[in-house]
Amino acid sequence: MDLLLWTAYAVIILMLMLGGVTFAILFERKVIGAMQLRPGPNRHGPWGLFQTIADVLKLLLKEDIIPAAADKKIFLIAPVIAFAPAFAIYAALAFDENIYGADLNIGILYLLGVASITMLGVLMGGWSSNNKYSLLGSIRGVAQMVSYELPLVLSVVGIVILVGSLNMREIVFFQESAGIWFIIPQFLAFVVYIISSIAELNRAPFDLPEAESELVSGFHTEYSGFRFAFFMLAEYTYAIAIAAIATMLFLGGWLGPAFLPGFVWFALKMVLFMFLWFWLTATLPRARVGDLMNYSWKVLIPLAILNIVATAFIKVWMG
Amino acid sequence: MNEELLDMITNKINQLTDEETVTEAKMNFHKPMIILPADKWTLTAAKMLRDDEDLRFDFLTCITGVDYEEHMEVVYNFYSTVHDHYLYVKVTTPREEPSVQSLDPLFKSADYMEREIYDLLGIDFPGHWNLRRIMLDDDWEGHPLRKDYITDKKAMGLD
Amino acid sequence: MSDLKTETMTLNMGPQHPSTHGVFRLQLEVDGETIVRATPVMGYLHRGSEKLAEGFLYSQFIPYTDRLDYMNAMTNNYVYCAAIEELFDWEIPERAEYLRVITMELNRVASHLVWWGTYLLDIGAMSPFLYAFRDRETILDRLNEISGARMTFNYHRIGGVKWDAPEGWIEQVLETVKELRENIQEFHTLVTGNEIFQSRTIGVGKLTKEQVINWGLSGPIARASGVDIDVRKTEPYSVYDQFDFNVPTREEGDVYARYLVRIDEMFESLKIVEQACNNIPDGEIIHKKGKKLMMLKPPEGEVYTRAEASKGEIGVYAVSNGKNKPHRIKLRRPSFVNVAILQDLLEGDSIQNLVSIFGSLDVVLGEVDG
Amino acid sequence: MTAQEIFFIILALIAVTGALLLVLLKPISHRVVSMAFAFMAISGLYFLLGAEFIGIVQIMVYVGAITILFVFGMMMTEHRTIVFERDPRLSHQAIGLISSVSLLGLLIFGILSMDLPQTEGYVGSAEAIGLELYGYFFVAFIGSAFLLTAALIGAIVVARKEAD
Repeated sequence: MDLLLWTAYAVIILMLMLGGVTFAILFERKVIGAMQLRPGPNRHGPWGLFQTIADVLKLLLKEDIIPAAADKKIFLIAPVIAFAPAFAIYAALAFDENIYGADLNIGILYLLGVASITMLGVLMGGWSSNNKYSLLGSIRGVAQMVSYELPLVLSVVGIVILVGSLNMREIVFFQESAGIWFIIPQFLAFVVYIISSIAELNRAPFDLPEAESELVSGFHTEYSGFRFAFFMLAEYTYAIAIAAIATMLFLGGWLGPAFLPGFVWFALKMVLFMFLWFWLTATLPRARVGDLMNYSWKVLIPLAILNIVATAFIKVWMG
Repeated sequence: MNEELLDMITNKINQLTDEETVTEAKMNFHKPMIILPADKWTLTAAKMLRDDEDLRFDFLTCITGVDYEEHMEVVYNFYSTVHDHYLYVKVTTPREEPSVQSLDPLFKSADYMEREIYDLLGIDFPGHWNLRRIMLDDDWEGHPLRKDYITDKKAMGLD
Repeated sequence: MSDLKTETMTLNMGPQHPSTHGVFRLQLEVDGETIVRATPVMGYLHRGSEKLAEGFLYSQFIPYTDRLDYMNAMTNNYVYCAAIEELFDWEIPERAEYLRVITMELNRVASHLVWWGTYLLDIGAMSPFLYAFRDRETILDRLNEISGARMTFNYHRIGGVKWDAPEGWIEQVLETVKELRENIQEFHTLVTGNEIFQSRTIGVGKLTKEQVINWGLSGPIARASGVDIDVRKTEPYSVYDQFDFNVPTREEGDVYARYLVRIDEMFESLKIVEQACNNIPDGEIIHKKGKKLMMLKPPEGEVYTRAEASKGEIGVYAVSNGKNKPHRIKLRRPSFVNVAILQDLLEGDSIQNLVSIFGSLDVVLGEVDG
Repeated sequence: MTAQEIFFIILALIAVTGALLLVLLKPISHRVVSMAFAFMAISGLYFLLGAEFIGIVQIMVYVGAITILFVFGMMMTEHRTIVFERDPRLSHQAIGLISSVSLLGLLIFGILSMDLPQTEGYVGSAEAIGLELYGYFFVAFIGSAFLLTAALIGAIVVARKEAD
């Protein structure tokens, strides 16, 4: 019976997430459109609501091209490797006090660990295409991922020290009982988290692995149709997951004034967090590879460590 | 003032070889122009034009190849960023096996412009580091800007 | 370990690549992301304009000049017409010259706007592109009203211009200038101060004064390296000697300097447009002999005429043999000369900087390939 | 059969197949992928056992770091020309066979003769491991941390020297 419930939960989350991705893309295009003095998609359905659905349909109907010189097996499996872990993240998220999947007592570690597998799919995809631009994109991707995984993990440690648990729900409960969201006491960590999450997700201004103006979309240059859709899906699924994690860690999860149900607050905070990304996409030029690495190792990691030390002192001092 | 400049240039070039190198020196639309044959147009002369204190023609603006049915000409347009004056240098070369000393070792701007002339007019530039066709395919036959070039409309898919 | 060999990879950038702005190909030999050698390959868009010119009447070639640097067609029109006029030794009516200056300078602003947008698109910022095109659109509207075309104007004629300004056009241009001035100022707030932008441009793609002169570079690229050559000042053509404007120069010679020079140039161009609109005299718009398009037979002779296009010095070497068709028209295309520097400039730099450097040269492939 | 047993069989099958493919497949890229699958299946087994911390560390270190390092190495080298052929020398094959069989025997013997305590609860919980590491094994833990730092600095020095 339990198994059946879990499966049902997984299917519902998958469906919700697919819908979420659809509208996240529309939301992104609308936001960026508004910032760029143009209306954005507005032809399919009212307010362009069906635009992404039409796009996905188009992708599904397209021919699935496999380059002759590609490493075929890896080329085929890479999008799946990229997508599966991004979806697996959702297993440990809690959307409301009573809506949650696995109540892991190492929730944060699970989220960050599983998230890192996505990159493997991206790398294999880029490498197996046997395209020089894809290869360069993948190499950049690895370097970037290795560099930014560290500050991402380190930024969370402060919260773990304060709460004394790795469980995601307990972190939210702690914020409830303390009456303060972690964004205030852990502001430094929040900034580090935002920046390194952008880099982890390869979003502008850190979208170097797919930099379309120099590497012609990088790792997914050779992908088309359904498999390309899978990569896009993985990217946005991952993005939504990262936003959800940020919501739980820093913005108090489902907490909020009582007049709205918890999961609505949760969704609103996620949207806010994602809006921040889109805003940056519309505003900033792309950073340079060298600067990006330097920034991670020389600025973000020391900052994150500083935050950990400071938090530890405060924790000991406050008892 | 430009007439004086013209005399000065003519004298200086003639002095280089102690003979009448410049076949003709005149004013062309208020700017000095000297004409000399290809075998007298050497790197030494060009270097003198570039480095001489009074001339300093350091900016090679434009190189033009012209096919006058009986002979060919390469025209160099110089400009001096120091003294703000201009000069035409016309180098004449026979139509059979046309060849003009390349200025590429002195002026890098000559690199592409000479390649283009080689490509379209078939004038050889000894001394150029990389004299290959630049606009047309490597296996293109003939040089289109020559007056006797016959456009093969069939081959180009125009007929 | 020292005998571990690393291999270089040959990367063909283009002819179809988003950052080459057309059909340009760069053969790169890269070691990781470092460029060991860069060989530009061109000619994919070669239409043989110079050959075509020899088969046309003098007036028939004007539309073809539009298609060289299609971002800045007015100056191309002008320089060709001016070369033929010089062969004729004609006096051009004042009003025609003023209209030419107004259209050329407006077109220069439009060209720089396109550069500004696409350059930032190259280094990964998408929004400026749309801002630039919003402003370019108003300029194109003005040019459309006077010439009837948005890009390939075919407006200048040998001896003057084709159409007089329509009713109220001058006032509209003045309005546009005001609007543009505010909007271009906005660019500074949008981009210039941005940290990432500065880190990608300052110190990148440095060109020394000697390099610029030796490679024959002109236009904003030269002026950003401290070489103060602008044909409008060194050899004023048309009526440029009647206007008060500066030639912005900078000493740094990097991508950032080129960026600032172009932005400043837009303001100077607007200044010229404003002065020209306020002082435009009445009168004829074309030399009376220029109206007989089929009868143009310049006397025998040859001349090199230059003008300052948005990309640099554009020149026409015209040789006339006294007949109704030119004997030879040589076009000195600034982009073609400027693009040669890539072989020298890219060596030892990275792929990431390549896009930034190449973009900063502002080449238009119609012009590179002629 | 409980759900746990079903999952155990699936995961064990994936792990064994992955490990076998890792040795049997020819192209190095395919080997890397099968290795990743084997690692993931093993971490799944840890999860089944309730050792969540070890499971996630398995994913983070082996899939997230080691495999990606392999892919990185593969991308940077001319991998397509390198083919893993079977070693033709008989003696080598024999040595390989003997050593692997004896290792297998040793492992089976060790597992069978192990006296497993009948305890319940979080064997591998983060808290328990943390307490052990920072309590009983504190000196060893700090020692290994120093060693790793020294190794890291050493690697940087060597790489620097080569780059110059």
